[in-house]
Amino acid sequence: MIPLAEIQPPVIDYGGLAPLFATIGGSLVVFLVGLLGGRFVQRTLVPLLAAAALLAAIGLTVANWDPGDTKPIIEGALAIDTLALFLSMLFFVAGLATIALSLRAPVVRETGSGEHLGLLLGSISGMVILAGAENLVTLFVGIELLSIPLYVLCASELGRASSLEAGLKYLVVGSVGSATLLYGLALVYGATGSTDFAGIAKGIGTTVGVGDPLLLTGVALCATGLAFKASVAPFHQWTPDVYQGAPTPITSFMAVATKAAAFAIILRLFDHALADVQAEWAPALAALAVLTILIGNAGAIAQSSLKRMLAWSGVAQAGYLLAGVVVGTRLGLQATAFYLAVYLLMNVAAFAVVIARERVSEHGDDIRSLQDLGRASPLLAWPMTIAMLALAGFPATAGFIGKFYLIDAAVAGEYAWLGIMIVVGSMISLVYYLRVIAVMWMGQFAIELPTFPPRRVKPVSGWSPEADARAQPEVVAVAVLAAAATVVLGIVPSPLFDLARDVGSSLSALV
Amino acid sequence: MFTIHLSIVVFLPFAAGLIAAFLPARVGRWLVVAATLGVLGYAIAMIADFDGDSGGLQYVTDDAWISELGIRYQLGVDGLNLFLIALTALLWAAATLWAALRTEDRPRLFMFNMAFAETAVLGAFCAQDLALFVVFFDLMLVPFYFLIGGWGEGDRVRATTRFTIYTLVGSLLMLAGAIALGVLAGPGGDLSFSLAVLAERPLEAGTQQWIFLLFAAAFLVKAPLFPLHGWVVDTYRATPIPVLVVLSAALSKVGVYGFLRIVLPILPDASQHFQDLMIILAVVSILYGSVLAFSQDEARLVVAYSSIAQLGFIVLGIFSLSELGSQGALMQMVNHGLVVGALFFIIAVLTARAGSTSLARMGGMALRAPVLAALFLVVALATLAMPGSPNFVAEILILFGTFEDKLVYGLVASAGVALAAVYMIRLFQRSMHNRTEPSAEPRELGGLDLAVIAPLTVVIVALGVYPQVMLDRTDEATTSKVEAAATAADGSPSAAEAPQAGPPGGGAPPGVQVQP
Amino acid sequence: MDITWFVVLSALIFATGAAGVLTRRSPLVVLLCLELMLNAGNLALLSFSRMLGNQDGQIFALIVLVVAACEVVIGLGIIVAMYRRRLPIDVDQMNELRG
Amino acid sequence: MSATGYGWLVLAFPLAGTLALALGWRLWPGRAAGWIGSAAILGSFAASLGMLFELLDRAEDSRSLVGTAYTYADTAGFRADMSILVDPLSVFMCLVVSGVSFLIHVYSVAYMTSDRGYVRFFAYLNFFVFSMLLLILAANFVVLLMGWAFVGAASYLLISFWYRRDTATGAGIKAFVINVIGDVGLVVGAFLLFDGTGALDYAGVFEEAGNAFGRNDGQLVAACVMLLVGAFAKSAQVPLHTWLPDAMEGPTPVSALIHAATMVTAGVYLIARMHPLFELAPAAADVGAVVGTVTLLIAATIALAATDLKRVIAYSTMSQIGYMVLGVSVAAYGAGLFHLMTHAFFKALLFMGAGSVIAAMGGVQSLDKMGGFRKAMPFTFATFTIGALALAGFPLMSGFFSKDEILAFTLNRGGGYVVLAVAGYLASGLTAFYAFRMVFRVFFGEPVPEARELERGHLHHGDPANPATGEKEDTEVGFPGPEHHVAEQAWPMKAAMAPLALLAIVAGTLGIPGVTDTLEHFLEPTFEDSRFLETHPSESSEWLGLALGGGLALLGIAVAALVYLRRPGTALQLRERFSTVHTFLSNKWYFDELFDAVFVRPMAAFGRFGRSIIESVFVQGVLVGGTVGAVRVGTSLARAIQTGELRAYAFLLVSGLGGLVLYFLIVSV
Repeated sequence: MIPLAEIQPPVIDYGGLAPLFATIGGSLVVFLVGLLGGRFVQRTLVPLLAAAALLAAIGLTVANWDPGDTKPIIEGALAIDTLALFLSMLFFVAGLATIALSLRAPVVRETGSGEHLGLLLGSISGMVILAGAENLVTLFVGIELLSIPLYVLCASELGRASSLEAGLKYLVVGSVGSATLLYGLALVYGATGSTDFAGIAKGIGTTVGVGDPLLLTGVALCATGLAFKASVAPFHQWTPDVYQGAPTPITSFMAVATKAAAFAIILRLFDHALADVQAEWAPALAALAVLTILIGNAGAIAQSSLKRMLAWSGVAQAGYLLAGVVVGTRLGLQATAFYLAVYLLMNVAAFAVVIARERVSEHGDDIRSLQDLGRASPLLAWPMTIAMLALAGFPATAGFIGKFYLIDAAVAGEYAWLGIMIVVGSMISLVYYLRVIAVMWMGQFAIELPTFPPRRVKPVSGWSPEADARAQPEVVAVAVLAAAATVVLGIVPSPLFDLARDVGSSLSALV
Repeated sequence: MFTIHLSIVVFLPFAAGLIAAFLPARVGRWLVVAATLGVLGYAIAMIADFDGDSGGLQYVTDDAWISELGIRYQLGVDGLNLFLIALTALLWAAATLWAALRTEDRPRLFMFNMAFAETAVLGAFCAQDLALFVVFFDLMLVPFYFLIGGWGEGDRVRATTRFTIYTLVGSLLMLAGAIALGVLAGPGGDLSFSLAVLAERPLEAGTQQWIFLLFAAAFLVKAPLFPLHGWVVDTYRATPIPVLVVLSAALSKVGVYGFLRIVLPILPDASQHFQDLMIILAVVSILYGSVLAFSQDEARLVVAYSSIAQLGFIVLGIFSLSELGSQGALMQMVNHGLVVGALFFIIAVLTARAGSTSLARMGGMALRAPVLAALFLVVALATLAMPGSPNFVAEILILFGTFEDKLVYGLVASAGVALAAVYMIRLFQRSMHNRTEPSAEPRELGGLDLAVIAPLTVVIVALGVYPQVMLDRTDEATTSKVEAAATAADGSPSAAEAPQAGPPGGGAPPGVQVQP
Repeated sequence: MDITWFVVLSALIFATGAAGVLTRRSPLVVLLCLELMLNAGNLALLSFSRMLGNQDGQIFALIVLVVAACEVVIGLGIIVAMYRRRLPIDVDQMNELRG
Repeated sequence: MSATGYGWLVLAFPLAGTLALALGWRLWPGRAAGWIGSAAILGSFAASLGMLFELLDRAEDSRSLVGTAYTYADTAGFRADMSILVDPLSVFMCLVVSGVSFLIHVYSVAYMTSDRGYVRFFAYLNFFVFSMLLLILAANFVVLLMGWAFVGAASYLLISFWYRRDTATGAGIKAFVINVIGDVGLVVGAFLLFDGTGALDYAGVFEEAGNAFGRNDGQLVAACVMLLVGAFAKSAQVPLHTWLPDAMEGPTPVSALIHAATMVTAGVYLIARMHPLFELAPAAADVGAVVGTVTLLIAATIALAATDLKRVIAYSTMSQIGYMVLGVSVAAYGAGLFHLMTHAFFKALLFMGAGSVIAAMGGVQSLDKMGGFRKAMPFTFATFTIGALALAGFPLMSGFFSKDEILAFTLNRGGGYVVLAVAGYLASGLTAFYAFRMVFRVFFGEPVPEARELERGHLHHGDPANPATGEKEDTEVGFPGPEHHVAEQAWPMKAAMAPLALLAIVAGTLGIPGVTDTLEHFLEPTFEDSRFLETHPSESSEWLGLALGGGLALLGIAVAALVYLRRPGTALQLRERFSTVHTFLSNKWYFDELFDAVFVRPMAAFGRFGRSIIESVFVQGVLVGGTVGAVRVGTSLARAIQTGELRAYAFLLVSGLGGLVLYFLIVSV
């Protein structure tokens, strides 16, 4: 037994934690202010406060940016290194975009701005913790803190059955995933005797053999739990349903931020804590990557709901990202980080356009809502076009560079065939990405959706007559900005590369 | 000394297209035409100024683009791409002019896409960095996707989707191949995609082979060669004429150009290894394309299948792995571009008069349109490689190159020459001769159409009279490209020695050489 | 200290929970089973903590308890909302979203 | 001016004529275009004379000159200049070609008046002459091929000149394609030579051939045979001859110029030009000799049965070219070329006469419908008969000397060549027969209504129809326009026919055995390296041959007179008696059917097969459909498991988990 007197208060680096405080604090403030009624508070003040919190967090993150230096705060439970900061930045940007996209969303009228944005900020806090987690406990806390608000947000459009269904599905399947993860963490802890990533890494090979069944079973369970969060097949099935059912701004947030957070912790856990058993887990993850790429792309082809299509495409993209993890190299880490950033931009642009359209179109989020958009509203059509081209990996968009980087990492990490799988996946994906473009620009034509007969899609978030494209400038702005960034980074990617290189320095164990 | 010339050439159309997109359509379309003419002027000046005795690159631009990935913004001109650039410039000038006179539906977007496409194609021709080449190679599909899908005829969306997916499948495979090439060739993470550097970093024969297949997939689809031509029929039917002109004339050349520029020098052992396979594909394409061209009723498809045959000849020349063959192939690329461009314009004119693309509905046009008939005749004779046409010089070089080592294949291929006579003369006869169809309305060529078609014809005739103007300038470059593959022994990693051999005449290796 | 049987027990509980999730149609029972799964994890954590002689596992288990409570609350909340909207409280009938 | 300078001028005149006519096609009124075209050819003829005199001024051993304008193509060891070779052979050919062409141009000035394609006609015709002269003057294979293909194209254009007749355009295509096959043969032959000698110019090839190839070397023989393929295609030798009879769809002056006097003799010229190679590869030369003989026999037999006036002359052309090919193949160069010249004269003359008759018939060409034109068309009758006499080898006419010299040479070679010579003599009897069959059937017998109408001074204008199918046409479609012209009424036609008639009689004087050898002597510098230069048949044997030939000619004429004049019903009886033979002959030995079955139909069938099976089943089906199908199956699977049911999701999750755990446990062992 350890005598009580010997317990030292943990060393806490408040400077490093500042971004987290900003979001948690912001979350609380927003909750409280949101209790006040009034149009001004709901429509202006609360969003402004939330945005301010995120902006502050961004500022603090930038201030903390110090490549090569890993600040172990709270006794090493959290690492504020470049990986964590970089991904936090992505969460904050995604959060800002979501705030803009939620401004006129029906869900806000239903739940109130305070709850909506408060939960959003809470989820972001969880992501920040997750991205920096260097300990099994913080890992779990982070994951739950990010998930639980999202369960609520998904179900928050109480007036719509599919939203509730999505929420409950997400909750149940998510909890199974969490429980699995927890059990895996317990096994890893039991095998290595440590909850610390550093301790686990040290324990492997010393206290426990590389081929220890307990350890590897734990790894398998952890992989399952995290793969679930990252929507890796065969744990992807919640994704299309939840994405479709959730309010669209939340879908967009989940698509980009949750995925980034999940990959953050996958990178940390596998490429840091479990780096020594890479030879064991890499083939399994590679197989999952292939499966994910194939299933994701196959599923996306026959979708007429844009949100569902993007969900499936998100599954496929998770497969690409996994390739960066599999190789277990610094290059892989950099490529993954790079692609996550790019992925955020592409998806935000796409979702922004979907949101703008579903609010005014009788077709809701069905692909037909985009018909002839090129003529009617080029300001929306161009961002969507760019987003689709980028997702498909066309050059002069950041999507191309991102894929290039990933394939580069795969080939250099002696997984050349995985690089080719990425390419094969991209080929299949052309079918559905190009269809979207065709619908927007090529006038009337019959949309062939090969399998299931098209299902009548109800307008997801209701649509108000006053909300046409011109009446929602913030949505258009988000779309245009994200698309522009996609193109600019496709031509001048160096800034993002610099960041990615800094991120690469965070996990020192990698070569 | 680095120059900015090529950057101007490449990006001038795009810039003009972008500006034109924000100008009134009336002004904008002529701005784009002016830009394409400007590029043409530049290209002609380059031909005049070109130093034919040097095998090296001229007008080089070389900057780091994405240094993290070792991608350089490297442009250059040598004998290999000089005339292809000129061809591109000429055809785009003709096609945009043609389009400027006609397009009524969303003209600004159309012109923007045309300009964008020219930039991409020129970029692919100029690129001296593999990754940059891939970028432009993929990029060029975007404007074509819009052009075919937005302004096409018939089942245009299906056609454009098929076209884009087909070609992108190829180019994505090439992307993987290119990255693998850069990564595997680079010692210790020293990533470089510069063609000159890659040529000096030979890979093992086994690695070369699978990378070769990836590249071949891209280039053969683009060409297209049998049996990868599944996109051709739909696309050629649906594509609007000015787009079809540049599509079949310039775009299809990028692929075969890639063989000469990239595959032969960088993957010499694999080129040697797959020589027979490629030659067989080429020969089959020649025969198959010819026979199908012969049995088509639709004018566009006759030319489509004839293109397959012609591209078969080009690939045959390249994979004869002889200097003569490659030289002929290069020349044939330009010639085919010229004739096929002119042919499609003529077919457009014919279609307008017959009210149908079916040959059965044309006929007797020569009666009221002698000028059209004369131009068509010249073009048709050039297409079937009549001696005295530039195509003849090219085909005789290709055949001579093939005969040297692969006499039997060469003999089979020469049957294609005779078949070409059958389908081209048939096309000419069915449209211009015989009784006039009651539904057709024969009418002479308009002055503006003449202004588009006649210059192409003049260039064809001029090249036929004096082909040496091209051969002079392309000789050195082609020779140096074929050399490594020609000397590589099958299956052995002799590529290690090949680059050291150097071109004949004691020139430097085919690296970046800057002309003052 | 031999903790093998504790771990085996936790594994059994985990499996029971999983089986419950797979077989039961009432969302309430499903939530209960989820609790079982989480608590199986807790049991494992505690056992290992005991075996290893450090407190990390116990702290972890405490935090898990909180988290589990939160999840159930959310779950119940959603079920209530569904009940209010007179939606069927049966996971098998929640399949509007599919394909 | 130097000889090569004149040589360039020879080419420049018709080229300028072509351009002037083609570019100024709207400007030329009335017959101006015809006269411009004729003037251009006259200029060419004058320049040819210039060449001749320049050459005669030079010593005999320096009469071979090469003039180079510029480098045409030079890359990687392949070098071809734009150059011309002026030597006695090319000068001789230029003179014949430009001379005869000029006369035919003059004839056409009148004959084609009122055709709506008048200017076009002369542009084509000038282009043809340019091409033919280019072919003759070429100093290397590339320029040769150019001329070779250009004449083919010109021939195509002129055959399909009345392009609204589908029979004409079909014939054009046939001619063109067979010509291209010949071109390909030439290309392959040129490569085989290039491969051995490293040169493409004649001088280089001939110089190196001796070193590069042994006698009867396989590659050389192959090369020569490929050259022969080119020659046969152009000169309508069996089996590449089927285009020539069909080519009669062209206007009659075209038949006279291209398909009798000039282009079809290009093959003969080629063999003569390549004689150093053929002497090195006697096996190939023998192929030429045999094919020539076979052709002359086959063509002569078909001519017996043909009823279309122009086709009879066409088959006779084939047959006569067979003699020439035989001649130059057995190294009787002087004799072969001599016959080439005389044939050009009398055959052009025959066609002109035939044109005149056809005009009188209002476009009808069938012998069955003609008769009795003797009185109506005295001039035509006279000239046509002179032509027929020369063709038949009537003693002392030009054809008499030239044809028999070939046969005497062949006989002199001894051995198997005797068989060839015998066949030649046999055919010369047939020649005389069919030549006079024409004369008798056209000009003798009961005058047909058209002849009677003409006798009354009025030219018959029937309903215009396609002579091949009888299909009705309007006046603008085919036979020269609404007006028709016969020699009796149009002085340019007379002016063209009279000199030719004269030449057909007297041209033989250039090579009377033992008396004159002007032509042979002139050509000697070209053939001085020939091994056979000194091996002349003895004078006595030549005279014996002449006697035999003359006798056979007389016999043939006599039989024809017997059959068609004395007992007009005999022909019909013979036809019924030997109906199998007649059917066989009138179906032209079934060559067309053979080609149809061997090439055309299989290709068309393959085209249909390709379009319907390969394209739709393999390219679109297996390759595209297969991929699409696989993706579709994948899609269906991915969506099928996406049931929307929570428990199914959980199940998959747990199964996936199980799989992963299993994998890791396996790894851990």
